[in-house]
Amino acid sequence: MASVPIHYYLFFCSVLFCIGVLGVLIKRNVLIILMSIELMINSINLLLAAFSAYTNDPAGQIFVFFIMVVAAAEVAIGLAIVVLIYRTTHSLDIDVLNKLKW
Amino acid sequence: MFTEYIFFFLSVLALYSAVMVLASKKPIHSVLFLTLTFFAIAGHYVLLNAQFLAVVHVIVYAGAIMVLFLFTVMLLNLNNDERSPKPVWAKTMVSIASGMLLLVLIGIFRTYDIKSAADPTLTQIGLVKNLGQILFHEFLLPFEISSVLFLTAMVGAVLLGKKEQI
Amino acid sequence: MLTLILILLPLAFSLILPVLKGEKEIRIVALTGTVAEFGVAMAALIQYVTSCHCQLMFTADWLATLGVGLTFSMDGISLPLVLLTVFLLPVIVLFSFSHHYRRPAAFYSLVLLMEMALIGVFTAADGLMFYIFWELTLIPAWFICAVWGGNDRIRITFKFFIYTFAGSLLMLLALIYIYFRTPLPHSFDFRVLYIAVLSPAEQTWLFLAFFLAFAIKIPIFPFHTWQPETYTEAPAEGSMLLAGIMLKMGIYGLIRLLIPICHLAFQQWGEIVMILSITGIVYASLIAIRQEDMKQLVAYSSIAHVGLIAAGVFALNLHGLQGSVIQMLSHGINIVGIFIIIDLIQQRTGSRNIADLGGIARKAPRLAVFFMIILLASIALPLTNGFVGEFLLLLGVFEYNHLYAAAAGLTIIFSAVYMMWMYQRVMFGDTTPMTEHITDLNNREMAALIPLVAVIFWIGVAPGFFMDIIWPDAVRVLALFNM
Amino acid sequence: MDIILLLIPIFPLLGFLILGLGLRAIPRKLTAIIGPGMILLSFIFSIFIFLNFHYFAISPVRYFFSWISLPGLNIPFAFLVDPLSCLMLLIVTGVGFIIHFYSVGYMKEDPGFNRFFAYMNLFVFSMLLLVLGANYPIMFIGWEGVGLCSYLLIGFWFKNHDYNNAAKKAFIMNRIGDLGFLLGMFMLFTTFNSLGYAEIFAHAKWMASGNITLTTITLLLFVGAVGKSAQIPLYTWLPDAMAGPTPVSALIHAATMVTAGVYMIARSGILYVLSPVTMTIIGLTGLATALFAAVIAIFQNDIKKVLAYSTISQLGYMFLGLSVGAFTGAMFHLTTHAFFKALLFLGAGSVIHALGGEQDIRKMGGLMNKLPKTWFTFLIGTIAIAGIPPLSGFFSKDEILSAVFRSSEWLWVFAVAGSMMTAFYMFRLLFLTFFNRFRGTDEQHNHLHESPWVMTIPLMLLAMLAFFGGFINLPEIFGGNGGLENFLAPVFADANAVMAKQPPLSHATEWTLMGTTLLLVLAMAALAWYRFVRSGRDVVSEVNKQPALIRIAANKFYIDEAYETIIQKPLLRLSRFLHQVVEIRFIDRIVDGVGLLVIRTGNTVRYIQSGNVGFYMFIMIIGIILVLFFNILI
Repeated sequence: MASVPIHYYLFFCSVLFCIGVLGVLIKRNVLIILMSIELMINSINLLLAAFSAYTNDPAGQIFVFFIMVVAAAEVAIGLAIVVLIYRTTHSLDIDVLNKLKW
Repeated sequence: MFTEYIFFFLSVLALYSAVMVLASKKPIHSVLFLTLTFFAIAGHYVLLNAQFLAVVHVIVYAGAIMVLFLFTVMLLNLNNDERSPKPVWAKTMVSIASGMLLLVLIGIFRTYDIKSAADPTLTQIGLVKNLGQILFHEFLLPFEISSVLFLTAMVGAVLLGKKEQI
Repeated sequence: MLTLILILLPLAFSLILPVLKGEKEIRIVALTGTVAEFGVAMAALIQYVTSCHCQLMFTADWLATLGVGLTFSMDGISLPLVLLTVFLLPVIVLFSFSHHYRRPAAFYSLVLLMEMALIGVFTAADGLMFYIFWELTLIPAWFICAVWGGNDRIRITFKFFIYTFAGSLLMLLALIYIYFRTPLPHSFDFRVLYIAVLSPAEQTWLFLAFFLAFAIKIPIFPFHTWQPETYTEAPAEGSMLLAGIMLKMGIYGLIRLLIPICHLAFQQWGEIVMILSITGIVYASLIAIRQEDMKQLVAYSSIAHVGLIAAGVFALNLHGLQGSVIQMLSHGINIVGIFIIIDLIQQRTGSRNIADLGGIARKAPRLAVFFMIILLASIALPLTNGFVGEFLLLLGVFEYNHLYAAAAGLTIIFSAVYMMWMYQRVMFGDTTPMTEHITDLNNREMAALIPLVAVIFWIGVAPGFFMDIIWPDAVRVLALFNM
Repeated sequence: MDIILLLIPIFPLLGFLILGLGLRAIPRKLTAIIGPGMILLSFIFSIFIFLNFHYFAISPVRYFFSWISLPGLNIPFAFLVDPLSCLMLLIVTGVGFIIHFYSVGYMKEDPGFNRFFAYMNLFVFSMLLLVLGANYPIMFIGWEGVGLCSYLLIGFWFKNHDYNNAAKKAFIMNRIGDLGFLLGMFMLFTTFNSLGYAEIFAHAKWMASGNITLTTITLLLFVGAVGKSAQIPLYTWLPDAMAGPTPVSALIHAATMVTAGVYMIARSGILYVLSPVTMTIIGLTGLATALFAAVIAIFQNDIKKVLAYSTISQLGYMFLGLSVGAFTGAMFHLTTHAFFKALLFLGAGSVIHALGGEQDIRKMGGLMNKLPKTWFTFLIGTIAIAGIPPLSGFFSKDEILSAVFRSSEWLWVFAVAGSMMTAFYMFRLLFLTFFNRFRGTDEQHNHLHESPWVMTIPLMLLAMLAFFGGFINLPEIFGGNGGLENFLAPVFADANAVMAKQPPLSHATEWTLMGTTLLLVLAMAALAWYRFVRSGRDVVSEVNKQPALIRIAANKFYIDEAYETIIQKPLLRLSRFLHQVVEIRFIDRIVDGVGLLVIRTGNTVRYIQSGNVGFYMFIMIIGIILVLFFNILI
């Protein structure tokens, strides 16, 4: 069973990553931004797994595993913060959050 | 050839649903499309013979994370669309920026060549047994520490979620 | 091993000090620390064999993969400076007993930390260690000046800190750059840095970076403006540490790094830095003539003196180099002496403004005698230490260029002008209300001054001891330059 | 023998240390013994060295220890014993001892008695180093050392600011000369790779005359001599230096220190004879100084100032003598000058002592009867300096004059003019001080007294020396065999060999010259007699009523004022300008400006930090793009 070239994975993941970036930049809804971040993380994960498989090195997949761990934690905290923000501002608009200076 | 077809199918599916995550007006749709993306990526894992990852991925992302998102959306009753989308010029600019990023990334990867390409479909490293061996030998300490991380995250989430100040 | 002890001993004492309570105890421990350090240095001196390269070497791995080692050694350039440090510190500590500083534990702890850092700078045989200790000196120096200084201390010391710090960052950049030009495996060891392959263009940039770093520290005209203000605002001990020892780090850096590494750049820039140094001599001397604040006057005179030392280094011949090391010793001793005297006068009369003073010689003859001797040494009278250094320095500059030597030699005249004028107005004439009840030196103050005076005459009459230590390594530095 | 040699300077140093360290503890009587005693010991040892001179004939240089030693630069602490240094040794210790002895009486009342002798001993020590050194740096030690002692002793009464200023002026002017000396020394080193006399002179001997390097060296060294020996343009410190106690003026500013320049040039004779340009400059400087100072001396009213200008003038003569190659003549004049000028100063001191500190000769007069011993010895001194045979001044001055004549008749004419002026002002001084009636206050008149024996015995000793001193080098025509000439001949052998030998003057010419000079000098003495004694005009008329030219001369040609306007004030103004404008407004402002720039930039740029998270992310992405993009490029 012939495999696809590694380049396919590279390009696919780049596109997915850029979609994530676009989402982060273009959306105002904090929730969607978090989702876009998940997209980016997933693209990276896939790439890691792909390289791991292509080079026959298990370390990459282990890392994917750890990244998932971190991502899960991040989402849990992130969503908690989103809920908190919504409670205080009654909005999920990121442009309302402009107190992050000084 | 067969693999390639599957690859393309999964990729197109993933990209389409990823775009739809952004394009959907309602957050609940976005969440559902995101789930679709995750499944597509899980398919990719299977394709790479990374069975363990595929399973974990489904459990963690499609299971846990997605549920979290859904709960949040429903809890906050966010079914209405964005009231004030970003102005057009901003959208154009960030689109161009993302496009440039894509170009740059592709520019970098274009010349990339892997040295000894093993056949990904035949490697056994992605099997639960092999990964488990490595995970509990070489990466035991990080593994244990990650549990602490989880605990911390849980405590943090609970603290943040509580209404009254402690 | 002794080198390591030299570095760790003051550190140990500086860590003990904060535990202690009671000013008297603290003072005794601090003095013991510096004296013990002096003893260790004497032991090192006995083990030292003249003209063998890199002695009393201590090596340990630190960041082995980066080629950074805990490497310390001494040679004929660094040993005199180490001796200067360990000699001046007990004097400074002993003298400081006449002040009652708040939080004495912190004060003496910082002083000892400073000693450790200074010795680290002078003994480091590794570029990164050199840099680390170089920056480490700045921290206690800044705290001493900023906590126990005069009224305007915050603004002034901030300027001092930022200015010298900016300079040293350039040095770090240069060091890292050279590091990447060393043969594989890269290393920060001086001996490896010396053989880095550098094109003339690279050397020019490195030269500028190094020169700026050292010129600010020394300071060479026109990078000197932090100095007079800092001296005036710093507490007496701070001024002594700064002027007596810390300035020498800059000169030491010139000899240790600039000359061996950037030798090609000297063709282009040597002349310019020489002219800058000599301009500084004349410029600072001229300004010193009109100063009314004794500390400020001495600060400008110090700029003139170190300008001459720098000129001697840039002359790049044996006499200039030899003279610069000797003069570093002499200048350190003399300026500490002068600062002690000025501070004693200030303690007694409450002023160091020349116009407020007068007639002290009649009231305090011993003070007058010590002041006179130190003053004569600093204006380079033969048979005092200042002469040996300035003679060699001017000879070195003369061999470089006759006219420059004539210009630099103006310091001989000007130093007499401003120093004598200061002495005359402060010590002679009629007493003023402020000097009416001035008391003479007590035994402790004499004990601080007598060693200084003894060394002034020792180096002046029989400089052979130091000369023999220095010259083999001065020759070695020149050999690196001509490589 | 080496030990004895070393002990000569050690004794005064010891004296200095004892008196200096035990400043107040030592009783006066002990000081009175230690101070002069140390010098006496030195003197005795010097005589011993002189008598055993042959001992040093073979190896005149004695090494003691290595002072500054480097590869290629070796400066040993070594002494040179040759006729020249022997002569100086005797003068310094001999005259030094006499003056020390005198000081015991003169300074008796002074609270700084011990300090005075400490400084004086230190001075003698430095002076001995100066004359004994076997290389230029050792000479330089002494050279600066005597300058320091001069500073300390001029400002001895340091409560008075004018005295301190005078001291500082002396030190600084000397330092200007010292810089010249130092640079000359460096040039010597770069040229000859050594600083020892023996090595340098051995090499210099073979160099071409008029060599530019030699000319520069000699000119630089001469700058040093100008400073030390108070020649134009660096002479103004010497009259001011009279602020010091009178024995100081006698020892330092007449007999020994100021002649160091002459000694140095005589020592380096071989270098000078090979540089005709320098010799011409020295000659012109010397002559100008001799005449200029003599003119000023005529119009001075302070007894010590007259003597000071006279010293400057006589030093000018010595330089004039050196410039025509009459090294022996110059040294001879140096010797006799040491005798009679020390005598005159001490005599003046005795007068001042008797008058309770009065120095203005317009307020003296008629002291002949009250101070007979002083008057008689002063008379001898005056005759000696005026150049009337058979006193010492005549012979030494004559030797210089005849040498000058051999070189150029015109120079001779000017030199004789100077000699005439010397006679005039010295006799003026003598007549105004000791003749006619007393012009001071009654109180002073009642207290007039001859000085005690401690002071008069030195006067008599010096008077004898001033009287008979000339006989050590009697010219041929008086049946002398040129004792000093022969004695010093080995030292100047090389120099004399190079000097183009003019044929010796015929006896007739010599007699004529001598006669002319003597006649003119006597005429001037008579003029002074007529003007200040016979005419009965007691008080010298007020300066203001005199013609302008005389008024200018009386005010020393306003040279001090000129220096102040031309050098001192602009220097101070420059200093202030550099500090106030260049330093604070320019350099420091640039430094602070860099800091301010950073602060301002920060103040401006911080508005970018709007707090808008979306914007931050956008910037971040742009950053990532750039990093990756440059990564491709590289």
